[in-house]
Amino acid sequence: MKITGGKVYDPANGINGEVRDLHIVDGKFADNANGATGGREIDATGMIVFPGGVDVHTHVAGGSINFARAMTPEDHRRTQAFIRTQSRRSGLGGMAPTTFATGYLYAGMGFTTVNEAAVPALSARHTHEELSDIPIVDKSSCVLMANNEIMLDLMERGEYDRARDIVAWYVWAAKSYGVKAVNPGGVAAWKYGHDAKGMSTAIPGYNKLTPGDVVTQLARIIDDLGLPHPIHLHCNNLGAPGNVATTLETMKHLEGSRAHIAHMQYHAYGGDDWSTMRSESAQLADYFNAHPNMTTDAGAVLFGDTVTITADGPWQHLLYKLTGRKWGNLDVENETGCGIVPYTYKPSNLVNAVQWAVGLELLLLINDPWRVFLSTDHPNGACFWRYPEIIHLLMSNDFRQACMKKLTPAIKGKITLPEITREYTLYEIATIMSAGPARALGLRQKGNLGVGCDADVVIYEEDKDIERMFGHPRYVLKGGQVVIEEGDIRETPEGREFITRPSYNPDTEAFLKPIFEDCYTMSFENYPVEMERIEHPTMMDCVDVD
Amino acid sequence: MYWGGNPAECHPRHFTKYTLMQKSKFLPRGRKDRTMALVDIRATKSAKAADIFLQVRPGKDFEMITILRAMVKGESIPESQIAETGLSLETLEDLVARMKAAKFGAIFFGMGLSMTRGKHMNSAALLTLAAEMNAFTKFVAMPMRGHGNVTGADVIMRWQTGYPFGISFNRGYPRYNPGEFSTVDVLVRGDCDAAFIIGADPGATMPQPAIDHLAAIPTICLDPHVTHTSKLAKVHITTAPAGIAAPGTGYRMDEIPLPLKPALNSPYPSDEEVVRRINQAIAKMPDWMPEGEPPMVLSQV
Amino acid sequence: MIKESSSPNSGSSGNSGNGTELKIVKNATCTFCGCVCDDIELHADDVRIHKAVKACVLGKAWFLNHTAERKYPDALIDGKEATVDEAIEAAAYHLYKADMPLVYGMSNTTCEAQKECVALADQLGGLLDSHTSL
Amino acid sequence: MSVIHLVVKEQPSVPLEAECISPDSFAELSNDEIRALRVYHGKRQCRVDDFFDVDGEKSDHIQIHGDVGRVRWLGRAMTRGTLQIYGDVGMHLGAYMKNGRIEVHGNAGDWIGAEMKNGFVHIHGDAGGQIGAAYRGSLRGMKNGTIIVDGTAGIEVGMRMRRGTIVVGGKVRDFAGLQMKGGTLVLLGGAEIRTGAWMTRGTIISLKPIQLMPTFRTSGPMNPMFMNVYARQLGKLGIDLPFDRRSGSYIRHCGDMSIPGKGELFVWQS
Repeated sequence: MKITGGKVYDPANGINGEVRDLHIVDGKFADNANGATGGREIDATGMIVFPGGVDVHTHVAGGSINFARAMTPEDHRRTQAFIRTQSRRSGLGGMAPTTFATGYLYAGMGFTTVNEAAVPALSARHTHEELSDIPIVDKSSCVLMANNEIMLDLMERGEYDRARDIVAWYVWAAKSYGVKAVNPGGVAAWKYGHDAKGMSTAIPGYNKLTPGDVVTQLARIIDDLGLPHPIHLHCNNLGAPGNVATTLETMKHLEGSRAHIAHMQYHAYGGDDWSTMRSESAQLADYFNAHPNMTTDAGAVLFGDTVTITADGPWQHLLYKLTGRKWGNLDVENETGCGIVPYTYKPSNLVNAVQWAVGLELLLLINDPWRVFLSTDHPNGACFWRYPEIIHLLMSNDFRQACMKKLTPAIKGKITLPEITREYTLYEIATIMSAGPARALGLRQKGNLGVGCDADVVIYEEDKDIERMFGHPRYVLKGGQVVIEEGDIRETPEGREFITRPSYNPDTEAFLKPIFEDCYTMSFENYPVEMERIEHPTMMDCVDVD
Repeated sequence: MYWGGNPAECHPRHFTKYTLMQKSKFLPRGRKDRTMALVDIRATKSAKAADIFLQVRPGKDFEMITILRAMVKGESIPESQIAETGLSLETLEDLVARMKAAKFGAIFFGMGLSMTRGKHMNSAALLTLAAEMNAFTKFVAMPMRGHGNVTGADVIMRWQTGYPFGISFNRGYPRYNPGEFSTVDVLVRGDCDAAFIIGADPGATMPQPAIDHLAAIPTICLDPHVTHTSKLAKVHITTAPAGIAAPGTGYRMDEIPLPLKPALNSPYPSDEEVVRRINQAIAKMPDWMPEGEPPMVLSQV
Repeated sequence: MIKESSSPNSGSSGNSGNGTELKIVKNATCTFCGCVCDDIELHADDVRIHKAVKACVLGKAWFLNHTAERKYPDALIDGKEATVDEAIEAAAYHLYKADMPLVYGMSNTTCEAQKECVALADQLGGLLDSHTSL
Repeated sequence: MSVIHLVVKEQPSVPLEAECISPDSFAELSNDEIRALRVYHGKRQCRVDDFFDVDGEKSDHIQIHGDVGRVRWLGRAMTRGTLQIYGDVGMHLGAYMKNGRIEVHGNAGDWIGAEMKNGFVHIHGDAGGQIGAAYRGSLRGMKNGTIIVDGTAGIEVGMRMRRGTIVVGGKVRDFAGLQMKGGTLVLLGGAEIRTGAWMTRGTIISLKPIQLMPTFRTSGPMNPMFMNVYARQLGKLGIDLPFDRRSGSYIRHCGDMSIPGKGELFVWQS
């Protein structure tokens, strides 16, 4: 198969808008010299060619998003319906799309790989069931560890090596790819209605272990284990005015380790309360720019209705009290928890206006597009299918300025966005939506149009209407198969799942079993997800981290 | 708190395995560190396990929960009104005080609540009470699901269709309206003109008009036994019992999936195999949806 | 279909006393009630389960009352014995022909079968409902 | 004024969804085009004339003759014209309607005028439940308009309604005015239990004694001024609402205290 004449944007190989032909053999890019002949030829003359999009942080499968689906029937009724055809199951889009629709919607805007960012090990089996029902895209997942009481107890006692083995065991038991940390210590404390906000204050229920200790040790564990993706960290104190101090302190705890800071937008606020809340993205971006050990994703907010879901239980209870709307809470034994609250972001609301600006500011003030990625923390900041709106905001200062006119007048002096004139180039967009997140995830075969990589390609018709262009690609290829063509879903192949197997001391199970039987309600033997439950598993090797 | 359920007889290991007896890191003395309240219309066997038993008058659950919601917020309710529920002001004040003093409260509610007059609103009331309790302390609530894998059906329908039950695909995509698309209503009104019944025996449990309609239309029944439904069905297929002679997955009431490990080899095929083969047989027939004319989406206006 | 677990701490064989090998399944899962306890130890021969260690009174009855005997006909059409193939063809025909078919139940079955049921309702353009809605 | 007549010629064997039978869609169509409009018989896509004889064209006045008790979504989201039905009618009649008039000389199903924004619906017979209500999960029921039912009605009448008026002549079942946020619900024939449960605002008037939720506070007899206004408005619709203190008075109850809400429930005592 051949794609000819397109203007290619392939940041992983430094190709910036050159006209090139792409050859595909057996689902991978091939060298022309290898005799890649035959098959279909797509004439992409005058069109723009990107590597397929990679979402580093999204919530598309698992107990929490499935709870959100149940909580929002009113949204399902007004949203896009995918009508069944002989080759395609029916589904519903919206704030919490059904699994089938999730695949259609991601592929429909050119995304071919997604990372489900928060999986409680106890419901990993459930999450994989859902992931296998998301067609087209390839998937990876991060298991939640920062509030696992077995691990916290070991850290409290200073048993680092044992804690490392436990983390490795959980990653493999959950058939996960990476490790997510959410509000370290805070979610455990929430089981008793408390939180953990200070990085150097002991976690409620512990004598000396602090959230800072958890962050430092967990990041180190993940590097020691050589997981392809570094610690995926949701910092403490999410969403609160003045939380930039916590975020900066957290980042200091990460020095010397690799780290991915999730949805930084929610962690970049100044002020003392909701009325004085302001953007501190400039301060945060300065620190971040100077510390190349970290990557981040924006967690950008767009105005409109959504449903927020996060393992950060205490934050969700606060949000429920603020909105007075629906609230769902899930506790997952001794591992983690989760809250679900439908929410509407409004430009007339000062807090929401600050959040909207901060997401964009971070994307514009962090100078290396290889370290900041496109995300809305779907569905928290906005639904993933609204990414084209963010791309538009990044590529057009005029559009941003026009949007800012709709913000509440109270926003004056609280954000930096009005002074920023930077506009993203197509090359930079290809970096933040594909090449960068693929690299951060350690998925070398993704976000890269080089020979041997997965032939995931999105082809756009050049269009002055940026949202239309990115929202309606002309072709999307997944593994060399045309899945979207002129707005139609052509094929719905099953995706793969990336997993990794860090090594751990062989006596770990013997050590863990009695503790497990003490604090879990299920059998130890039934807990690990069997390999057969994973759809098309693709094992990724661990790496050496200096 | 257990409400409208009788775990001692219907979920015998619920106390020992999940709620009362387990010793844990934060409650090392097990049962001694816990308080159990039971609300029901009569003193079942479960009442023996409870520290407090509150006998609510039949059909007054919704009123009692609503009173509790008010009392939790400090509203005073006249004693005469409370007496209507069969309980005294003193009893409810004690209950509210204990709920607020708890470190972690959990409410489990059964069909005595969710299937009596008020139905889904009774469940909604209790869930709201639990949510509102979080202004004071940690509180959660969970339905005590009855037979087998009903939770699995709920969870799967949610991720594949967006809705937990009561779904119509008549327009080629999922729509939801309990009361309109829920089975008892559909059968009593005589709305459907064929039925496929699996893992249930409505012929034994549903109201007579519903059973009469099932007998009047072609009904297909899959079950490990020849059931009441099988007897009125056009087609019955015997299948291997799930978890005993058929492998797979089952969901616990807290939505945790567990592997099913059969001990026997059945002479009959599994449900999974039979339904898949029916699906394959139907897939060979011409599609019911006219090509090029997808149904109109009936969305919210 | 049934595999003895190869892990050293689960699965062993005993003797039932009547000469047949007893199979032991550890950490088996009981789906009788919503508790879905997964710590049951089942002792079974080819036909029936003899012991369900740790199961409650309801669980024991559940496990011990099912057998691998051929107690019922494979299938019935209009009350007359039929083969599974014939019954599947008849089922497909009646469901396909209906204007508003209903798929209902799904309590006492596996998730794998439940997924097929959702696919069936989707393919039929019918109604789909579980015990929950009662 | 030309009128389009639809006469039932074939009873549907399963529910028929016919949202196209609405003044808005008929207004500009020829007779042939109306006959060809799509209706859904269960999952089958059929034509209007598979079930109805159609007489007339290009009008926003429709009369339906015959039993349409199995026909759903008639007059859905209509903004103009009239829909008169001589016979029983099925669920979702006038749901989401924005304007116009619907009159039913017979009984009606559930969800009549659900989430309607404005307009007028009159059922001369009995009606089902969830009249003027919010659909599942939705926070808002009817926003404005008037629904009158001469006979009885089912459960959750006016659930989460925001504004507008619902009048029911006969007795209503449980949960009338559930989670009501505004508007007026007039119960001429009283109600079963849990009337006004969880209401935050709005007014419920009952002319018959009703069983109150324990979380309502009674503040004694009164004949508020606005009752005269209501009585005059409803009088124009042929409904007799008493307000003269010589013939009796209203007992005012407030609630629901469990929210705590500021709804008002007036019960007439002669």
